[in-house]
Amino acid sequence: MSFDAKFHDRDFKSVGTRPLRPDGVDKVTGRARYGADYNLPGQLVGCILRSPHAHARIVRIDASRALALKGVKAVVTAEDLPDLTDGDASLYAVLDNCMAREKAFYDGHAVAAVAAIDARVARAALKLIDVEYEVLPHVVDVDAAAAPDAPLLHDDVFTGGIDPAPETPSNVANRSEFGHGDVEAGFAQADVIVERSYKTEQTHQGYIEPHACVASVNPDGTAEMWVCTQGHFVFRQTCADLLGMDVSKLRVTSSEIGGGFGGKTHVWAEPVALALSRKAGRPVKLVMSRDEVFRASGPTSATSIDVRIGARKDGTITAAEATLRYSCGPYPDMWAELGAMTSFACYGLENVKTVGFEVLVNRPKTAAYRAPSAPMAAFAVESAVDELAHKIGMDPVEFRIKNAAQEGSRSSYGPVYGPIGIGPTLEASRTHPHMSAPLGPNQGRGMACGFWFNFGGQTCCDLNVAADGTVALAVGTVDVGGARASLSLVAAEELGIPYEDVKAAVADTASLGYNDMTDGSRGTFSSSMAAISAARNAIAVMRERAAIMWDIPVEDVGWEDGQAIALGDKHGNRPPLTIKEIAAEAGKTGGPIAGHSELVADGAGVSFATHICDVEVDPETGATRVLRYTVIQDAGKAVHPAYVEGQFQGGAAQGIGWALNEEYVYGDDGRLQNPGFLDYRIPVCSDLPMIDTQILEIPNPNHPYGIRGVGETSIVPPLAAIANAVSNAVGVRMTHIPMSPPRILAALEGQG
Amino acid sequence: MVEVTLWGSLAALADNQKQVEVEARTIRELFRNLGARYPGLKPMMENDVAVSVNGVIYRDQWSKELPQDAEIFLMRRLAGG
Amino acid sequence: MSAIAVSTTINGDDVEYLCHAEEMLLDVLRNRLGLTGAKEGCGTGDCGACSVLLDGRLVCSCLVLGAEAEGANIETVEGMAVGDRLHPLQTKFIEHAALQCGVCTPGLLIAAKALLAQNPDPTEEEIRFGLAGNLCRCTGYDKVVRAVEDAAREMRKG
Amino acid sequence: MQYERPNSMQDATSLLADAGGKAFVLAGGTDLLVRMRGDAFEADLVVDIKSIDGLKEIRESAEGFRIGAAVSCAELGRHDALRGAWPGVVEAANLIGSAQVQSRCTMTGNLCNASPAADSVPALVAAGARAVIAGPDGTRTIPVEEVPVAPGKTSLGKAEIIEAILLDNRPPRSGDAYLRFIPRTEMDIAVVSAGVNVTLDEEGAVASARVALGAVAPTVVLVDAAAEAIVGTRLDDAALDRLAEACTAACRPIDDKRGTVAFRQKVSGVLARRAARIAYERAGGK
Repeated sequence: MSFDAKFHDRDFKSVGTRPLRPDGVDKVTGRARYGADYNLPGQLVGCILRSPHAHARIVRIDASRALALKGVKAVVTAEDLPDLTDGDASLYAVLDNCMAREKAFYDGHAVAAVAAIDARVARAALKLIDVEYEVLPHVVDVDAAAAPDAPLLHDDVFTGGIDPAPETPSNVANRSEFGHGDVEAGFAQADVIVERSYKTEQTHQGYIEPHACVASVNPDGTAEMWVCTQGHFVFRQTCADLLGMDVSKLRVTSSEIGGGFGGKTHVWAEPVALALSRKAGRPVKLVMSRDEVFRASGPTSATSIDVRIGARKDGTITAAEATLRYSCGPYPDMWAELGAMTSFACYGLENVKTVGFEVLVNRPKTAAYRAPSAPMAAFAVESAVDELAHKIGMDPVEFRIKNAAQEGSRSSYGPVYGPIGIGPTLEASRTHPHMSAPLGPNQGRGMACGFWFNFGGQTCCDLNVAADGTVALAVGTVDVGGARASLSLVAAEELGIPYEDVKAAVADTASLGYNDMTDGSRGTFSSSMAAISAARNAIAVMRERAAIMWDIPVEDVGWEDGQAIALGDKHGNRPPLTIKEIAAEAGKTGGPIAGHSELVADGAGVSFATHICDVEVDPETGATRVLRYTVIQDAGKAVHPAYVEGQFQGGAAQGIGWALNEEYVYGDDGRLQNPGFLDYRIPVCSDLPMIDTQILEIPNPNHPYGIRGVGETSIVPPLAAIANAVSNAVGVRMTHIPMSPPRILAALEGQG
Repeated sequence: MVEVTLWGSLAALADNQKQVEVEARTIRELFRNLGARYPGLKPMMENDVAVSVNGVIYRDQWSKELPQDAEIFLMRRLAGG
Repeated sequence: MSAIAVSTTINGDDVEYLCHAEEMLLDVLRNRLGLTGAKEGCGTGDCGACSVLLDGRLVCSCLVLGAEAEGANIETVEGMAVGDRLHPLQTKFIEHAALQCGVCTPGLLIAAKALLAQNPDPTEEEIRFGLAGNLCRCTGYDKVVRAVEDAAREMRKG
Repeated sequence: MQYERPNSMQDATSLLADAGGKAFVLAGGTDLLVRMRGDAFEADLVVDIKSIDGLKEIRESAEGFRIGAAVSCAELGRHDALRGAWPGVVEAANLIGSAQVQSRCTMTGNLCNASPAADSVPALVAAGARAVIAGPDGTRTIPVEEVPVAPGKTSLGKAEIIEAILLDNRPPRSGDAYLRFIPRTEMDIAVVSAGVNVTLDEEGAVASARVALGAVAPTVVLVDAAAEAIVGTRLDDAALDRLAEACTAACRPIDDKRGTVAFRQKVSGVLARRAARIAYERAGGK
């Protein structure tokens, strides 16, 4: 059945309210089950042996001593995960990252794994696996790795995107370029030009729940896996591909997920757990330690970015240019390309050019982190924009409003924009009381804008009407932050029944068609579209059933407020048939009532935010305290405003941590110095103020309710907003993130 | 006939052509005909690209019809967090 | 290596268990007793997800030996509700949307309970410092603090 | 690994004396149990001292306070008389870790962990605290600054256990204070820290002072020159400048994941100056 996804304005009854979430009681009573909270009979414990070297050739692995230890049931190495990737380079990178083959590429790279009867035996066995390494020179810094004399990670990687193709290998895997117009001509028209270089350090998503799974492979080739993931269907596909399994014989159930932020869109230990289970013939539970999470999973790119922006005295930007170098870890990827696309997306520019370079380093494989690549680019660009506004003597908000992209503007990454929210968020910031609040000594205010694409993707859901007229909604996108409440609201809205009569749950991979992951801010956007479609299909069924019950043509049956109504005059004054009445008769009118839907939710629509931030800097120590913080963002339509606010606040908090304290610190030996929450400093409760939010609702034309994704954009502006606030507080322009106290103090002394 | 901009790093896979004209009424036809002309793009188009049609980004909807005057970009498929 | 026999009270019930000398109370609760409400987020006392009350004192159960709990009175998140009546903190966390992923929630609830037992009328700053040992990566703490303020208000009314 | 929970100090020291392999004393466990998780760590015996008579008590006498080795830092904070007499020591002890850690951690453990960044140690050194050490041959008492000798190393013998920390009663017009620098507001290890203890004369000038710095050298540093810089003064700006300079000069820090040499040098002086002002005001100085 074709589905009309176009936005139609309407008065909402359920959408926009703030009911209690369906999984709330489970989560406050400790009953909700996360990745590590599941067990199978006869299960073994899996542990992974990791390289202590940043770069080393694996000469030999001898597991005989480990296998001789009582209680050890299996040891796996790369030999047990043969290369079935058939030339698919990105899948091969996943495989090699899960279990190093010829070389260990970073401190923490998996080289072997063991399954044993308990954790004590498993850990003891790891110490008995003998690995002979040939240690190689390493490089962890993005600029050092891009230099011509850097130690090479691969001798078969040649910089792509360059004409003519280079003949010597390089750690620079690829070059990409975006833009339009003529930037040099644009700079020639500029009265003032700001040109600076910026650096950002590598950060981690920092989800509180470490990766965990229980894998159980049977001798007949069927298998089950329980796992914390942002996308169990994607994990199923990847694991089946890597292990040579039939996709539908691997049933994956997503547990409750203790945070992901992009870090649980990638497989790490899951294929290893399956390989261990296959070899041992028993279920295997594999839970990462926090140390492993930091050393071997998820970080974002470290970056080095050059920005040049020119403007006329009247405040018109005439040209903008950025060169972005992003670390990818050991395998080619497209993180700089994403950064290059997002850099200037907030602005309508005549002349713009961005160039991205993907740089390979001896660090963990870069993973998506909430609006991946955008925060670093925004830090560089929004810092330069702020400086430029000051130089031409214009208020930074007015300067941005003057140059903001609008409907019809050509975006810096190519396409022409439809209706977008950057202008309205800026206008809202101009009049927000935060903007005019007084500031004390050593205090400063900063603001910045941010952009993220958002996307949709393949989505499938089932809506089942029970005999009492209540509704079970089975969705395939993992609920990372309250989506079950939002999707129940949407189904209730479309059906015209109370929210309390709908219960949404996340179905496993055997129970529903394929769903893309919960990433790209797509969870609520896509699954709400699927839920609306499924509800419409269920309504069609219920109209047919009402027609049977009334014995009138189905064309004469309408649907209003959760009940079937007889249309026109010819059927007398029949009282409506409620969903409960229709459901009660279902067995006699054709069987169970359900609505199904499978669709590709495209047209997610881009997202913009503007943040305002006040800080106080201690000029004697360089300590920065965030005093006040405001997030203004377009949500299209906020389905459950409390959880939309939660996304805004959570993204801002992660951005604040990134801006001030979070960073991977590597020693000269290429080993990670701070793989724990003590020295990888995510914000604690006392670090933050209340985070004010203002939700704007500019309907997305490509969604029936106007919904846009809201999950990611809020992490984009904070780095720059805080840097601009620090600059306004103490007069130093910070170009290196995080702005840790030693860096701020050094900058203050340096100007001094 | 539609005009397609090959964006970012994709032009390098198509003899460094940034703008190409392709006979195509849908995204599927676009991919088929582009792949025939530039085999280097073929593996990319399996999973790793998205198409922007008049500013709306399509990742999977290959049956999407392409208006003949549409502004079309072929770009790398985006990752999200 | 022989296991150690330990007698404790957990959530009001007498409980006996065997554990190894180096086994942490968190592992005993989760792996031996099926009380998986307390979570391991770090194993080093830096995240608070494993918080429990040990003789009324707030502790990280990842930094207590199972053997140390001999004779102790332990309270976990599973014991916060009385029958089908949720603790006011539990109710307010749901009402204020003070959880997103919810994995830090059991620890935060226990820590907040300990805080309010000592200080029934805390300021925002006292709440923030009182909960500083409990990392939350989803919420930015805003709604958590509001939920605790609201629960404290309700508990003071009695 | 063997776990023992003796009831007497004699049993405890005997257990340690008889131990064949690696033996450790457990009080709060907030350092030991973290280390125990590490792959390289191995222990054969852990002696839990929390059941030993008197070790969980704070005793007040005419001479001063005797703080049992197993008294948690949270309990120190609840002891009004101790907090009144030695506010700097108590606030230093209360800065260690979260509420969860406070319930368990002890000042004695903080001292024996021998980290140069231990929060309570600079305050204890400034306060002139002493440690009572029990061993197979009886007890001995030494100044706390003689306990740590290098990062992770103490001067204690194999079967020795610190059973208490002693803090003297205060002369009139005395005050102490401790400040540390951390990047966050909680949950961090000190990047640099300063403890200051002063007694004023009847005119309100500093009669005697002790200044100790943390995290700027392999062990906590007692900076005599800094104390001399303020003795005889009312903490005028010039005296405070000399104090800060003396502290900066006394630092022998390193660059590490928590901070830089330059940062530690500069901020040690800043903190010492601020702590001195607080101690001075607490002593009644104006």
